[in-house]
Amino acid sequence: MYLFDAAITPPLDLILGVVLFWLLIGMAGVARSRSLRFVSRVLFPMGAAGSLVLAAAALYAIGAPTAVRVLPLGLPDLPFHLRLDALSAFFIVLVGVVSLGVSLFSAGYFRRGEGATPGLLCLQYHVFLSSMVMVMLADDAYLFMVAWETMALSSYFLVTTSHRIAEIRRAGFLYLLIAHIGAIALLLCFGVMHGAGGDYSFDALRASELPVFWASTAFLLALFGFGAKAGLLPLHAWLPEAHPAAPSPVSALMSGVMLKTAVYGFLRVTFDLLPTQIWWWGVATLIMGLLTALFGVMFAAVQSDMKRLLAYSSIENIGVIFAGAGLAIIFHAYNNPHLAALALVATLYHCLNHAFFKSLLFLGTGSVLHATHERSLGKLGGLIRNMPWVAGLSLVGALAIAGLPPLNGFVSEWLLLQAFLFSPGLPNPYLNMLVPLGSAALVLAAALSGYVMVKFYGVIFLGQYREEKMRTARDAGAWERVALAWFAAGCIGLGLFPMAIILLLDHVTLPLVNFTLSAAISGNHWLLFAPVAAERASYGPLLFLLGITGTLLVTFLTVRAFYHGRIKRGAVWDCGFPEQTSRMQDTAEGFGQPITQIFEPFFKVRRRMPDPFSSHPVYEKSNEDKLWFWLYLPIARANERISSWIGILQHGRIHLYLLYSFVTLLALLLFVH
Amino acid sequence: MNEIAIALGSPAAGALLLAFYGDRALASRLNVLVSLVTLAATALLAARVIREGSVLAYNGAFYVDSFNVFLVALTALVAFTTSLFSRPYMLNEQERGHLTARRLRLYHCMYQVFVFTMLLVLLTNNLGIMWVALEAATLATVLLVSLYRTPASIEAAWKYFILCSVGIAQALFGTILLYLAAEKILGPGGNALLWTHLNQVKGDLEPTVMSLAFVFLIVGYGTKAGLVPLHNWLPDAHAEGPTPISAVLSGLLLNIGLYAIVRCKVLVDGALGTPFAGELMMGFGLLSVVVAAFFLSRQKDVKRMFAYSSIEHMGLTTFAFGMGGPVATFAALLHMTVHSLTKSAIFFTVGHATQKTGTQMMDQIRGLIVTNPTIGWGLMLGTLAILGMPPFGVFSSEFMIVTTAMREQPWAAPILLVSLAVAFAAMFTRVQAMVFGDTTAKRLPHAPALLPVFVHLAIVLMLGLWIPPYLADWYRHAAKLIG
Amino acid sequence: MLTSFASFLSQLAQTLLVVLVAPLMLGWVSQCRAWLQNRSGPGLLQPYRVLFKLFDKDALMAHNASAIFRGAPYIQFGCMVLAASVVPIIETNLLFAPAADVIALVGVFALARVFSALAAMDAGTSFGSFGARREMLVASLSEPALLMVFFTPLLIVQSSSLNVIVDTLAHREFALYPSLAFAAVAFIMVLLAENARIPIDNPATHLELTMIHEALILEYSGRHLALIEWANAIKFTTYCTIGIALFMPWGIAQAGAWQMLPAAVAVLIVKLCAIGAGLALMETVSAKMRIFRAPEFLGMAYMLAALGMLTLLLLGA
Amino acid sequence: MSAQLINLMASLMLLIAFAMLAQRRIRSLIYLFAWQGAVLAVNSVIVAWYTGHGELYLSAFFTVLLKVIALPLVLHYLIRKLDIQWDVETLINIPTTMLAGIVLVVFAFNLALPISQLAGTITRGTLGIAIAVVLLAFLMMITRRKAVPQVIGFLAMENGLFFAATSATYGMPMVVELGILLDVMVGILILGIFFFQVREAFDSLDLKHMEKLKESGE
Repeated sequence: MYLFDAAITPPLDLILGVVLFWLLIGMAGVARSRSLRFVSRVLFPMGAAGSLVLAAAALYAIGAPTAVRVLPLGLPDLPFHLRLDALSAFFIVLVGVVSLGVSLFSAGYFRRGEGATPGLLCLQYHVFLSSMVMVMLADDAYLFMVAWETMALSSYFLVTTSHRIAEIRRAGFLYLLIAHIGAIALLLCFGVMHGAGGDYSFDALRASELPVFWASTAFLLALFGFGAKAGLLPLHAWLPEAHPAAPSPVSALMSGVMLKTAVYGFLRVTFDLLPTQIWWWGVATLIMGLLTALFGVMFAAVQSDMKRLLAYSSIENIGVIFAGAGLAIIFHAYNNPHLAALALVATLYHCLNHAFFKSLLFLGTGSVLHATHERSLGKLGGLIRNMPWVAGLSLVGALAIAGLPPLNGFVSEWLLLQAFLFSPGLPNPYLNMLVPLGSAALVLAAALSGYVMVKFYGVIFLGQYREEKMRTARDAGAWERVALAWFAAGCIGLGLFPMAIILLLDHVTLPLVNFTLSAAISGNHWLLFAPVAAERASYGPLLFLLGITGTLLVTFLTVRAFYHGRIKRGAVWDCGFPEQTSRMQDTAEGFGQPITQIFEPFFKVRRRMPDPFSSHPVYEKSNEDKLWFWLYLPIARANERISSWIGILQHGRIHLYLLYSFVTLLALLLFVH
Repeated sequence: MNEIAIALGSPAAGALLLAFYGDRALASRLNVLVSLVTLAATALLAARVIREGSVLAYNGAFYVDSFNVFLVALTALVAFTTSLFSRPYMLNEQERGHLTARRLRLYHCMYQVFVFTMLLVLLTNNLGIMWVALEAATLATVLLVSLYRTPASIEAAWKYFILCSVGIAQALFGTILLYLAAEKILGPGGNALLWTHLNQVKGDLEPTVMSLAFVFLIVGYGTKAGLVPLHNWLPDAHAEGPTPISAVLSGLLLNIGLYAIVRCKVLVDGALGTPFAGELMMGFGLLSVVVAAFFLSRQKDVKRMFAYSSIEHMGLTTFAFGMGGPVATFAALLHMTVHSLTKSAIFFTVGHATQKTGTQMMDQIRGLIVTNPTIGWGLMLGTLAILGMPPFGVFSSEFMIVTTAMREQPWAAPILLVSLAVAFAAMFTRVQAMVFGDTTAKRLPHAPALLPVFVHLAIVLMLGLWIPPYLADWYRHAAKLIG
Repeated sequence: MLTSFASFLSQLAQTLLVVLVAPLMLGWVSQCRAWLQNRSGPGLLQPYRVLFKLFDKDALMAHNASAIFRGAPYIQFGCMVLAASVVPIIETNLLFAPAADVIALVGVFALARVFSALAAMDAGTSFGSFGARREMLVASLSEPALLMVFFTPLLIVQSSSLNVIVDTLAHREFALYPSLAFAAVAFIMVLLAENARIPIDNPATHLELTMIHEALILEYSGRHLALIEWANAIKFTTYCTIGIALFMPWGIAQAGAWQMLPAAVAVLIVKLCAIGAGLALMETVSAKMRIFRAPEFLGMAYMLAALGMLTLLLLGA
Repeated sequence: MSAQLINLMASLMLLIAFAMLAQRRIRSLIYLFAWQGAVLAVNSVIVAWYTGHGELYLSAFFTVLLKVIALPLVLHYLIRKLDIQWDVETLINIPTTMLAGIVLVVFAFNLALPISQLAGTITRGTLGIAIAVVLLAFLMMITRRKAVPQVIGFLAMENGLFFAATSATYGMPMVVELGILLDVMVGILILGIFFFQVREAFDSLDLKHMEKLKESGE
């Protein structure tokens, strides 16, 4: 009944339509569960078409007025409230553009005999997509939680597709456990924010007047809850386990989109639902973000599994995003809307960027995985010759993620650094000093991510084949190429035309921090990009590209014109070292070694030295997460201990049981008496 | 009031019939048929109550209001689906030599007696009869728990018998005290124990006696509802009895115990005018949730584990009833419903899984999803549902309970949630290991009946996303009644 | 139109100047070093001779070298030219200046470096890949330090554009900035590290186990090597000009101040000579470090830069 | 006069309850139980006679039938059949148990005080004793190691409850009372079957064999 009463709101209806469409596709998949052809050639492309519609509708909705709707579902006193405003529309665009590529990729990716039946995968996949959209649309705590946990659940099943492998089961369990603990924190958070009379629609939460203590509690719970989903320290443990375990398109979606739902939720709670912002919230978020970023990139540098490496890199990027959000909170709390808008734009921009390049790289690893059946970096190598498409497009992603101009990763990092640098002028002297220092941590993380990406790309695609089977690797199929190309194009486009995105993001920042960046920029600079003021900082990606390519062309043509083009091919020289084998190339572990050496205190390093007299010397080394030993295991042990104490209660003797009843009775009687 | 007569008469008649013919080939079908008749009668009864409001029948001996009618319907439904499930299950058991024909007859007969007593507890208006029926329900199931005659099952049955009887003896004392208080106002005789009469005069009942009575009642009926520290019989009985019995014990009997407490609480609240009864229930509820959660992480036997999970959920429901107020009571009623449906569905899948693998030890059950995807998925989804994962209905009630607790008892909410997290970790790791991985299961002679599982889960899923308006009204009305 | 044409001219002139003079700068430093070490030295023009010789040779490539290997030298060269074109050396009216501020400048260097590392890995040799690893390691530590160095002047003038920084610092009344002194020392340390100079790396060594930069370009020959060498020369010179722009910008002409140009060129030459000589002196008196001392060295640079920034915030100078 | 008689009966109940608590031999325990039933029945008759509550006669009749005759006979039959007539139970320290029992009696009296003030019956003074009997029976169940004495403890508790009902309200409504009796009867029947099952499974009725299902240890 509600459905028809409400005014027609085209984008919202269209988005709901796509969600429904996705669910139907999922059902259709279950109906013809065993037909891989039908599922991958018909259903996934249809899903991709849905994504396209979704992205278009949401893109339109960013600029459109906020639309609301109440569905006759949910609890009797709390039906499903939906709301499509600029913030949610932006994140739905993100879902749309990423799922478009991932669905296309999936159309060519799934093979027979890999875990679950295709139809089931199709259902889980589309439920996953739908639930993410519903998270963004939710305008009451109940729908939010339902969508949130459905998202966790569907992705859990996707992660455990190959459930026969013990590590994957373990990863899935850890993932769902931490997701659930996070969800519990969110439930508490909403509980703390409760509106008058137990109304948990977001409108009521917005209207409730919270004392500072409770507001801070709600904020911390939100940081914990959303941090658990995003992989913020110290709740990151699931991420490097779950991402490698999942099929690559799923890893791409999880990393590219699902982590962003946590960012969305965090922004929604802190900037929209909570009435005020307090400066130390920002500081806490900033510090957590920076620590996470550094932690993530350090661990990424020492990984030897390509998907694990990318997972740690996702942790790093999430850290960067949260650092930006923290900065935005600080500025907003100190009533500096311009810088708050800048930091917020940087945060959102980075979300979008990360969605693109991380999806690209995860899909690239998927192609590599299918071509070689190998995830370990120590066995790959030289694939650029067999898989030029994948290699070429992945290069774009690797450069983008390393934060190199003129690609998109650089733009958001640049914006964020601007926000960091112009922070002095805050009324808090400590912050004035600490925030610029924080920028150094950010830069360190960015620089190390360059290191990580050189390792990632170099070891997989460059050099000589480390194993013979690499020779027979074949390039990705057409569907996969199209998907990869879409993401690569996104990385380039987002890098070259930042102003277009900024203009979009203005709609998002205006309601949240009451400021739009474009208002600060006079005129329309399509070539130049100066978010604060042209004389303070500017960056012209197109000019930049022009400069480099221009010089490159001129040099190339000049060299061509004036000198001979003779090239000889020969064996590698390598200082004339005679016994070259491909095994002598630097390995992934080798790349990790200096990082472990420098940042040794952060790792729990285990080494097994070879015996000097051994004829087959073995050297083993593993880098483990100290937090696992300091935080997770103690909690598990405490749990075990408590339950063994409690276990004593149930001693098996009926006399004792009778005694319990007796004592309970007497105690209560005494109490009443 | 023919519906009531049929609802009570059909299991009674069924019990008599099955007492003689319970070992015939058709007995299991007869069992299903009788349960279906009962279900139909209760459905009609429910329809009538929806139409006409509370019903007082047979001279006030039976009373059906919006509180118990949904429990009656639920009981009949779960009893019916369990009878469906138990058909192939018991046949498999017989085939594998775990049961003789004589014991099967005992099983069928006692099953119907059990259903009869439970319905009697719910339908009767007389608190004394309620006690008698509840004790009878215990007696009916004792022999079912020891059906396999293994030492463990006999031990479990013995504990069940002694603890529940002793417990319920306290409830009798409570009832005597209640009668003492009532008799002052209503005069001696049968009327003084009629709930409807008591409810009208509850404000005049002597508070001291009522508070003492409630202590005895909660200790007594709490034993049946499985509240910590009175719960010790529960895991043993669930683990060692046949699985259909575990399903009805968890799904129905615990609810009935709680129902009795809540009925009495209404009177005590009216007499005392203080939240004493509620506080007591919150205390028991919270303790149950916490202790059960930690017990969960020590489990090796699958049925035992789900038995502890039942304790946890009963604790949660008790806590919600204790908090009172329209939302919490609504949530508690909803929780009773979804817990019954989900837990019995879980026991159905567990039953088949244990039959397939020939063990109840969880570390020997693996890869259910591989050989029998429906059982695997049923168990997986059921477990996720019972752990409070949306979009299943258990989450909606937990959402309401926790958010209400946040407002009214903020100290308790974190404790509840931590316990829920502990329970999640404990149960999910075990269930995942059973469902996933390489398989250890074998084929069975009789194909399992999985329709009940998916019917239950579908209802639970629906309740998570959409509560039908008449059901919501029903709950609301009941919540108002309970206060 | 006229102004943009003028800035185009100015841009072209300055870029060409740096590109052409860069090898000379290298020659000057090695000449100074030779003098300091009591050697006669190969002469100022030796780098040009080397470039000329390399361009004339055949390029020899490994069988498995891919397009990245072939393209990397051009990309490096292009990046360095771009970097050179955003640093004002004699006049602040630069066409490309708004395209990249200091942060983007760091990005340009990083881009070039990543490609050189990838190219080194492309050949698939043991030395190449460990060279790549070391290069990236040093870079990932020096990059934050470099940015911290930039932050101090950036905070002083409240702008991250080099043009604006130079304009402001060079053309306002003289003030002592102790914070800039810290930053300058840090900058020199970064410069040494980034340009493969002693004490981080030894440009003259071919001792396999200690080399960083040489290991990267081990497989290159012919015109590719020439381009790389040239790009490195430009990089070195650009670093020197950045140092000049940040810490001794006196004499750089303002936009459109044509009459100041001759003086600006003269000042530039003097400054470059001084820097070259200074560097040669430093390199002569210090010894190369073990590779794992490099983090300490760069950490020191980072600390100094951070101190500079804190001093600025504390003292306002 | 009758009040004194009732008090006498109540004291006898309490005395027997203590005796049961201290008794080691199963046979004697059954005798004591029968005596307790008899006292209960006499008490009912006295109350019925004095107050004119007709149905209490019925109740007394059933009590005699069930608790004085039927149940002891069944129990005797059982222990003969199971060959545990001469079983001697090792109790945990009788004096301690007695001491705990006395504390319970004091507690019960105090508990009963406000209630008995409320009750309008002439028997109200004995309510405390009724509660004490219930609690003592409970204590007995806790301290017994063998199955049969535990069951006798349970039956004694039932007696206490009946006594309480009689003393507080001149008995429950008839239909309830009958229901309770039915339950007790069925319960004993089931127990009878049960003893054989236990015996078959464990070769003994010692409860120490039934401590396998537990959470602690391992």
